[in-house]
Amino acid sequence: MGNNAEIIVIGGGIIGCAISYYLAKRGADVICLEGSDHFGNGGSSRNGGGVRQSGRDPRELPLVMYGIRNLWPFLSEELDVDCEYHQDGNLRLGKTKKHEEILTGLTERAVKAGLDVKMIDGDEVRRINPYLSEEVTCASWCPTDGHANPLTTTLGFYKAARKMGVHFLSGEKVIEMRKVKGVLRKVICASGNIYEGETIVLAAGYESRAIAGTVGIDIPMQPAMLEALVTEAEPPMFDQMLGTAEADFYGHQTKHGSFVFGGSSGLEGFTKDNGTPVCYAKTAPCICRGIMKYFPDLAEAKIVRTWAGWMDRCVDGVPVLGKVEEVPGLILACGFTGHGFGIAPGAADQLAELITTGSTQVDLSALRYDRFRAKI
Amino acid sequence: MNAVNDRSRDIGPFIPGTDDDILICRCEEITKGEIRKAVHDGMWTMTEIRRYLRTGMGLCQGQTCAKLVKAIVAKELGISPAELEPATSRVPMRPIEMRIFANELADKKEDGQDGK
Amino acid sequence: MAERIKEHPILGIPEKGTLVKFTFDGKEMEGFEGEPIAAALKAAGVMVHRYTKKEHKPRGIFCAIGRCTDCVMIVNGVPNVRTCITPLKEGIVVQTQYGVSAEPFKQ
Amino acid sequence: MKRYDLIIVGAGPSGLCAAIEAAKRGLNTVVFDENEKPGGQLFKQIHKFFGSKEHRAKVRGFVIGRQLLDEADRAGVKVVLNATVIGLYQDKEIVVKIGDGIEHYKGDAIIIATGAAENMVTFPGWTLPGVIGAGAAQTMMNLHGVLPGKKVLMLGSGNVGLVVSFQLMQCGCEVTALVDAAPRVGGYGVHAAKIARTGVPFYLSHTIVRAEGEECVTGVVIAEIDSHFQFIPGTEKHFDVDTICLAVGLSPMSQLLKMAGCKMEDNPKRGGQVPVCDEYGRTSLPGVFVAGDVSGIEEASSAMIEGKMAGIAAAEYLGYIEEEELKKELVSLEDALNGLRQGMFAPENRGKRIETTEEGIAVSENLLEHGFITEEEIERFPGITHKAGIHPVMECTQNIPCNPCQDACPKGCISIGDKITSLPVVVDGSQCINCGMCVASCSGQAIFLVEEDCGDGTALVTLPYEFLPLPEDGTKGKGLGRNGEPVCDAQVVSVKNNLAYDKTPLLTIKVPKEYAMKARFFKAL
Repeated sequence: MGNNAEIIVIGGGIIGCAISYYLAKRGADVICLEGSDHFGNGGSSRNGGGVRQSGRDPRELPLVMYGIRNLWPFLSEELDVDCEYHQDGNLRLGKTKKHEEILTGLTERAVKAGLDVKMIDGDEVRRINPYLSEEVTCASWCPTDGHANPLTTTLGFYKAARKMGVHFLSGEKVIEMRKVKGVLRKVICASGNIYEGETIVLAAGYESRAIAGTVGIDIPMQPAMLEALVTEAEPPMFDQMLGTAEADFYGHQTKHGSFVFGGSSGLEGFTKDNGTPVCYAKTAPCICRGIMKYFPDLAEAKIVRTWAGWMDRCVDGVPVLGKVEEVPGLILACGFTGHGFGIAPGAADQLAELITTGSTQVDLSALRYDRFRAKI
Repeated sequence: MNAVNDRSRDIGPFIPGTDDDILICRCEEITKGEIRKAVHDGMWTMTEIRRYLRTGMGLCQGQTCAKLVKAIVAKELGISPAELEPATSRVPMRPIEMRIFANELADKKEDGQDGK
Repeated sequence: MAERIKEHPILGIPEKGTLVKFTFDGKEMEGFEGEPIAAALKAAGVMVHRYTKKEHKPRGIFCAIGRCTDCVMIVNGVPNVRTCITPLKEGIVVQTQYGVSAEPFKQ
Repeated sequence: MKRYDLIIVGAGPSGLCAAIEAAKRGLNTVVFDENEKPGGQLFKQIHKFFGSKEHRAKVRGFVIGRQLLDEADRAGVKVVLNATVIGLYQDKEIVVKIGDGIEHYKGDAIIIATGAAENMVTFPGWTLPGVIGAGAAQTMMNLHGVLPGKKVLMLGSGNVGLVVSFQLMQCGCEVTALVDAAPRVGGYGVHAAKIARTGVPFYLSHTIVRAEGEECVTGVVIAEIDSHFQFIPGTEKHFDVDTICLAVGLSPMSQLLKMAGCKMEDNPKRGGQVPVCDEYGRTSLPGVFVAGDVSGIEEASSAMIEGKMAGIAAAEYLGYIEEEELKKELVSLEDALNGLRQGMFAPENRGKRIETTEEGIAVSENLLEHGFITEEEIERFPGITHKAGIHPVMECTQNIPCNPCQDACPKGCISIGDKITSLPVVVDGSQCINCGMCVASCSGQAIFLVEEDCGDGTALVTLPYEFLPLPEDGTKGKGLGRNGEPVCDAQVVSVKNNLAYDKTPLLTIKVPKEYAMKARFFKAL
């Protein structure tokens, strides 16, 4: 196989794999390059698995709603992989007056954008999920939210796209993009290999910043470490996706029976990266304390694994998607800011449509690269 | 570094084996056949196999099956097991109750006995 | 099946602590305080510690040092307890584990 | 955060030795171990160790364990048990589960001495209760005093498989067969020979077809395999057993190092995934050292030396000793380590087929293929001599690093020489006084005292007998050949069990004189 294709996708996470899939489905010829040794290796395999609309910025809400309506319910069948998608609602929990204010604000904005979400009180929360502690006083409740398995979903996109002829290469770390006669064309890897395409999709998480920099594009984003943990399998308890007003933890019970929870220590963004996937020693205990305040019954559940991943935190908290006027041929798909999993199928599908037809069903204009402005 | 990066390389078709129903991952009850099929679905690294099938993600965290899985994947890819990097090890080394993990002793009170 | 070693040519007569009572699936049994639950069960001839979640297959002691987690059972109501490294205490309630529960599988 | 000069993970032979050396040099040292008892696998090792005096040869493993604990105590090492190190984080931080909580500790230096985990093989039925690891068998019988089973099939003829088979018989189990897929015995020939002569059949080039049973093991089928590891039809053999014991090698338990980002390599010679480290255990993470099986599978004897090296290297890293002293100390330890890494079983010879001994004698093929030396083969080895009167017969036919026999004889009858792996020879003109010290001191139980002709048509054979019940004087029975087959009538004429024999009782049996060089075990009627 050659090094040329119509489209080169940089990044083999869920965004890159899903874009490759939806492009191949539309008949395009695609090469997908992954810098690490494994597909689905970034945030794609290190998140809480939320497929939710509630709690999101109104600018990205249409895209995720599009995905939940049109793509997620059929994904397992389409990819021939059990994505373990559950649409059993999302409780975003609050315990204090401040939490209630945050949740109410989010809810009002989402309702305006057309989402079916409402505020409920503590008793109603416990009617939906009887395992929650008395400390919980309120929640936002979105019945059409849910969760899925990020690992099988990401690798499912990879598997299905590979089957459709997408040429996947791992261990191809992109160090530079280069224009030819004013149009973006070449992708240069650390290995010395050069790939060429008419369209280049940049979906490399926070590493996209450095790669985009080689054609003079700077996306205001930073890496931040997110951590998650998983328990042993427990008897089935509940099916909702859970979160909290201040994101001290989020997660769900999987089909396997284990609970996957993500969370934070409050020190994110300032933890140290020594080039290894080492967790921060204070985070998992903090997540555990957070969970136990909401779910006292889980105190005896054993943690079997913890892990960390880097998210691409964009300055305004929503991704950067679509064409860049200054660099013809470049499509950006990064800056998902730690909530890129649930939105991935919708975003990937619409970007594939943009690349192959020039237009999209969902308006992506609020997520364009040229939105960044100084404050005064 | 992977021995095989080009995921379009031809590794031949999946041929069912007589021992495909032998359990390999005892915790998650994953068979040899499932592992071999996953390789043909494109899962070519130990990490991908683990994420795709849950091998080595059970209670024992791969203590028992890691080497077995590696040998099967390597054989299917036609490479030496030494060329496959094991999946990353993760904290905790042994399962630990949430209540215990949450309980950071030193933060409460120094007993004056340990350390300097 | 198995039993205790009464006298060993090198180690002599095993030093054991106090004999205590416990229950296994409701049956009263005896073992020595502080020895692993798995050792007491083995000495009493119990081979099956649990049945697996997916295939419902029996499992018992495999590594005996707390690594393989095959010997897990429900101890005092808590599932997934590694019986090979959990000390026996007077009065504990040990149950066969079915999947992650103490309820036998429905046929 | 709590901090120590040196944190050691694992209180096995290497961890304890590292701790002792470091503490002696002034380092504030702590050892964490997840187990209830320290000593790692040492307390399950009830056989006498090989090597020379500096390696604590002819001392039983569990006794070495006690000695190390005493030394650690005297050196001021703090050993914390039931303390599971659950993670190694950045900046040499470890998190330990102790009781109902976790503790964070920082070490200015860290030594990882977590040892090894057992490898496994698969076959239909391998998940049935009754299929156990060899380590599990040792744990049950030697630590907890519980029989692992009654009738046991052992898979694996490496030293672990051989040693554990012997231990199973010692505690009263029947070892039905010893099976290995390899065409030759992997462990020391002396270990094989002491099992074979009790009557355990060896099936080399065989492996398990399936374990039988619904709820637990009730039987096993083995079959012969060809050079491509394929079963040969028609060679199936069935055994009624209740236990199948797997002893198919060990892998370094190096996960803590990997999770901390230490540079790793897959090295089949070291047993799998190991940290990249220098000969003193320094890894790619400054201040993080390794020692023992975690950096490459070897014997406990070498683990102890590696532990010492890492402990001293850590002392130098933290400025408690000068580089000069480090170099000086390491020279003698390297010599001790090299002593153990010699001979036919040296790491460099792994996987090689060796046809002659260092002395140029053809090795016993039968020993490798069936576990015992034939009568024809035995005569060519230098430990076998014939003369009037009592004399030692040393059926030691492989170059292994071990020499206690030459020190054991008060009369200087036995010589190995300067090279620790040389085969023992009987010194010309020396006079045996029938004290039995050589028989009891041989870790391989390969020395016999023989009086080939008592003048009345009988001969006397003195053999080591570490089993119960110990026959009494006058007990009649059969003399068994090296293959475990009864060869002649025999009667016990003396049973000696001196303190100096360290629990290796000596039986002297009277046999017809034609069987002086044939009878090597005794079975009461």
